[in-house]
Amino acid sequence: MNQHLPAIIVTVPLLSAFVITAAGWLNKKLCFPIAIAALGVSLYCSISLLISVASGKIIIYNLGGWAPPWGISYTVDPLNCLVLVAVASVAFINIIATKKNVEEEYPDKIGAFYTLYVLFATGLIGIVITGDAFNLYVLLEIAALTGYALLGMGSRRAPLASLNYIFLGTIGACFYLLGVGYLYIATGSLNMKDLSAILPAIYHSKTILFAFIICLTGLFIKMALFPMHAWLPNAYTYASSPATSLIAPLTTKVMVYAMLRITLDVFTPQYSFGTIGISHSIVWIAIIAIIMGSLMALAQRGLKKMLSYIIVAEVGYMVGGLWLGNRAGITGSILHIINDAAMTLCLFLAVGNIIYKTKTDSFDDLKGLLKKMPLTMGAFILGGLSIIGVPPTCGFFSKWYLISGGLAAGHYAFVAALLFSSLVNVVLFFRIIEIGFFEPFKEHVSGHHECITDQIAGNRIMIEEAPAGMVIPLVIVAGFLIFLGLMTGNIVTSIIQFAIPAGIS
Amino acid sequence: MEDVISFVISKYNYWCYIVLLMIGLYAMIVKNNLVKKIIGMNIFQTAIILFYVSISVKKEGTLPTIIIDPVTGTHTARAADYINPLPHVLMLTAIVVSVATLGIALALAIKIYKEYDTLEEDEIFAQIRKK
Amino acid sequence: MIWQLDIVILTLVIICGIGAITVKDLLGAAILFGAYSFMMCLLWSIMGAVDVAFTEASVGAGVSTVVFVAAVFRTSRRSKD
Amino acid sequence: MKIIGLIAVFLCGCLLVYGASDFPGWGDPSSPASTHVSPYYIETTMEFTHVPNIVTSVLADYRGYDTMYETTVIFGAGIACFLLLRVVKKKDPVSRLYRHKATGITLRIKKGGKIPDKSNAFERIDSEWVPYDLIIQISCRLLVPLIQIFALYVIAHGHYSPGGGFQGGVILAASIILIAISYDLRSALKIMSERASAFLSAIGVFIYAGTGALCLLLGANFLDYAALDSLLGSGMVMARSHGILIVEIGVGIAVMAVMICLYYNLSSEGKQDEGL
Repeated sequence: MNQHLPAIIVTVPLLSAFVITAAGWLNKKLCFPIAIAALGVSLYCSISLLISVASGKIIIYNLGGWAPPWGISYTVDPLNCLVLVAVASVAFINIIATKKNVEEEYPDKIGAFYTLYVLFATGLIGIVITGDAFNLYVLLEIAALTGYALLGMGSRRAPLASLNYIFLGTIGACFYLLGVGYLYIATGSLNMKDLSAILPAIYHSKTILFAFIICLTGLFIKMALFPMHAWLPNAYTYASSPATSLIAPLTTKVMVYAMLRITLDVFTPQYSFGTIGISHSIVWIAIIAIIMGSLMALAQRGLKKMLSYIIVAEVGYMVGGLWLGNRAGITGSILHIINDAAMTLCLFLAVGNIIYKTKTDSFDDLKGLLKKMPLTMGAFILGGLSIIGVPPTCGFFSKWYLISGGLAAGHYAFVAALLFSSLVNVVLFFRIIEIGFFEPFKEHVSGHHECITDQIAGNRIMIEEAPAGMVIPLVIVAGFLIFLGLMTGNIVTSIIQFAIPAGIS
Repeated sequence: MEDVISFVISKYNYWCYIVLLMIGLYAMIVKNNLVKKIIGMNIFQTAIILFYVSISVKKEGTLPTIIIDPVTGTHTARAADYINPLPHVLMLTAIVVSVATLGIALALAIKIYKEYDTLEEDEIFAQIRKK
Repeated sequence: MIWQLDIVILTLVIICGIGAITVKDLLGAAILFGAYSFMMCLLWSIMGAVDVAFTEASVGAGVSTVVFVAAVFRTSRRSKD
Repeated sequence: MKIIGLIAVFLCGCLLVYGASDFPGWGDPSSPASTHVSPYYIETTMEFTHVPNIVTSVLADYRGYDTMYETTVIFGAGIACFLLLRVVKKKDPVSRLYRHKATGITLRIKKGGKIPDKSNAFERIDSEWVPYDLIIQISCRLLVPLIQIFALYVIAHGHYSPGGGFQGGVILAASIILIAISYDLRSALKIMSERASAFLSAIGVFIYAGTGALCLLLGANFLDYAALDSLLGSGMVMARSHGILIVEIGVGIAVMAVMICLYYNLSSEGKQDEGL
């Protein structure tokens, strides 16, 4: 069975989605166990794949028994295994952590929710593992369509934000499809390995140049790089928390992974970073993205929206790191995919718990929350420290690689933007800690008497944590941030090192 | 001059796909009504399908179904005789994706209409700002 | 294939496409979109993509139009642009 | 805004035209697209799958994995529409209309009022009701079986002529939608309930993915229908052909159910009470 792992990792969640639909109509209690079992199998498979490809082995699996380039084949290498583990574990942890929340938000539609949840995870896992350019498009659409539906349920403004996401997401996906069409018209192949073998002979062609640019534009829209980020903040802010904490950590990162695959594997790094000479301008776009994302995060008064803008800035980190075009930068970029998935999961789960208890996420209602929900706020602060980049949390290490990549490439503006964004993040998170920690000064408006009762009440703030089922996974994720940080050396030497093509110094 | 004309005529399908693509994109960017935007999105998607189908054409090629000789029951499969089937397969998938997107987009539009009682984007934004 | 027919249908496709996004009545736009899909399907069958044309005829011109009409019926026919 | 949009779109178009100028000539049989991968399909389809329609064999076998996800996309759309629109709570509408069949008198039952006894003398009607048109109803009723037979033909004959599971499924769905339009939504719901359509959509895709998983269990790669030989006992080539038929049937069922589900939810705003 071991050689079939690449098929099982996607098939089991896919098949479970149909079973969940049926279970939703028969017995709603069955939906959750089936979903969690399927995602658990997926996680197990991804980890055993990671173990078997560590040290640079490559597994090729031909679906339908047809050899590439005629059939569709999976190529499992260290890079996509690493991302696979991240995707599978985020989906797995999130489904446990949000169980209570889902039951309250979608009392009648649990079956439909979990079906879409599992399909979304399947789509992302498929994007990561596939070795076929067109198959990637189909899976992109599965992940996107289920994402639209999940994000469309929520507050009053959610449907409009989600419709906006549909328009931009469709433009992005269609541009990607068009780029694949350009590649197909010039080469006649769709398989990524085959493409990379054919392409170098025809790099002078204008069609190839346009294929590259159109593909990248599509992926940039999908990953919300700065000028194309308009869909992201609203869509994530107004959706319900279980959907946000699934989609926010994963979508943008998987798109960054797809960009890595296109620039490093389908095209050669020499072509992407050298021949066509756009790498410098893309790094500048990334710099603008980092600065604008941080500044806009500073202007927000709600937790979810602030985090959404932080994601916009983080996308700038990863894109910039890749297009620096040197080993340290790309290492930082890949490492940041994993770390950012973990950090955003931690932050969004914490915000989910806060919203679950207080029903709001605006800054004004965070007062005294550090005493009321110590574990949740502790995890939130740890996530914040990681976003800022305080050692030994994982955020520090990827930022370290990114900065050293920037220095090695002589791109000091990028380094400055990273430092600026860290500074802004310090302001952002310490502002929240201040609000949450210090008791608000009561204004003496309505007389002395009331003030005393207020103070008494203030001293007796009870610990009102969210249910244990929500807090324990959150604490585990928070602990994982530090664990990831300590494991950085191992991850880099035994996995990421093999993921970067040999030609890059 | 004749070169230019023959150049334009030889690829007129590709120019048409670009025109349709731009019509769709224009509707999605500029139009104010949500259903209009959704129509634009569909035109955008069909334009790309037209592009792919144009790739598959071969002059002197016939439909991609192997012709079996009715008398002998044998067949000759020479690649140049048949139209390239691969883009057709890909585009069947793309059509399905477009109808799926259409369904979800219209469901969201109905939900929006229930909430705001209008489909015009500026009126919706005015209502949001008022709150 | 006959290139004159091809040109005529291509023109009709573009006209229907422009019409679908310019008419003020959304029901009319939905029907024009159906016509657009049908012209597109003719175009593809001329190019020899019969399977794609068949799908487009049943999905684009058929179900999509019905779904559009249903949605317009449930919302409003009015459009400012 | 309009002018900026127009200029942006125009510039984008010019860029694309510039990019397209390098394309190989239109319809050129020696372009890379026609010579690299696709000849293999044309030359081997009879040998490996015994399916003359190359599009079907590529769709369901060579690139069957894509098609599985294509069906999943449709399935996901159906579920998404259900999640977004369906109003599950049974809220009585403010008033319901009943019509006495013999006399044509319409009763308006206020909220909480009692529904007329089930003597079949009354029938429920929509709030926007038009008198029955005999010609439309009878002709639609006559058309429905013809449409369904044609749909089954399209599914079954996809090996030899244009068509297949997807087109056939849509046509099958069209027959039910025709009833929903010419009568009303409730008549269609009696023929195909919402529950049935949800189950059928899941079962349809399950047939597809399950066939793939069955091949996996039989020891071959995922979706390698040749493995079905040990069950069907008809040789590797015919096993592929039969495998294609099985998955096409699955696609047909799933697409039919999802299209009906989409129409039900969109035309009734998720209440599944009054349709178009």
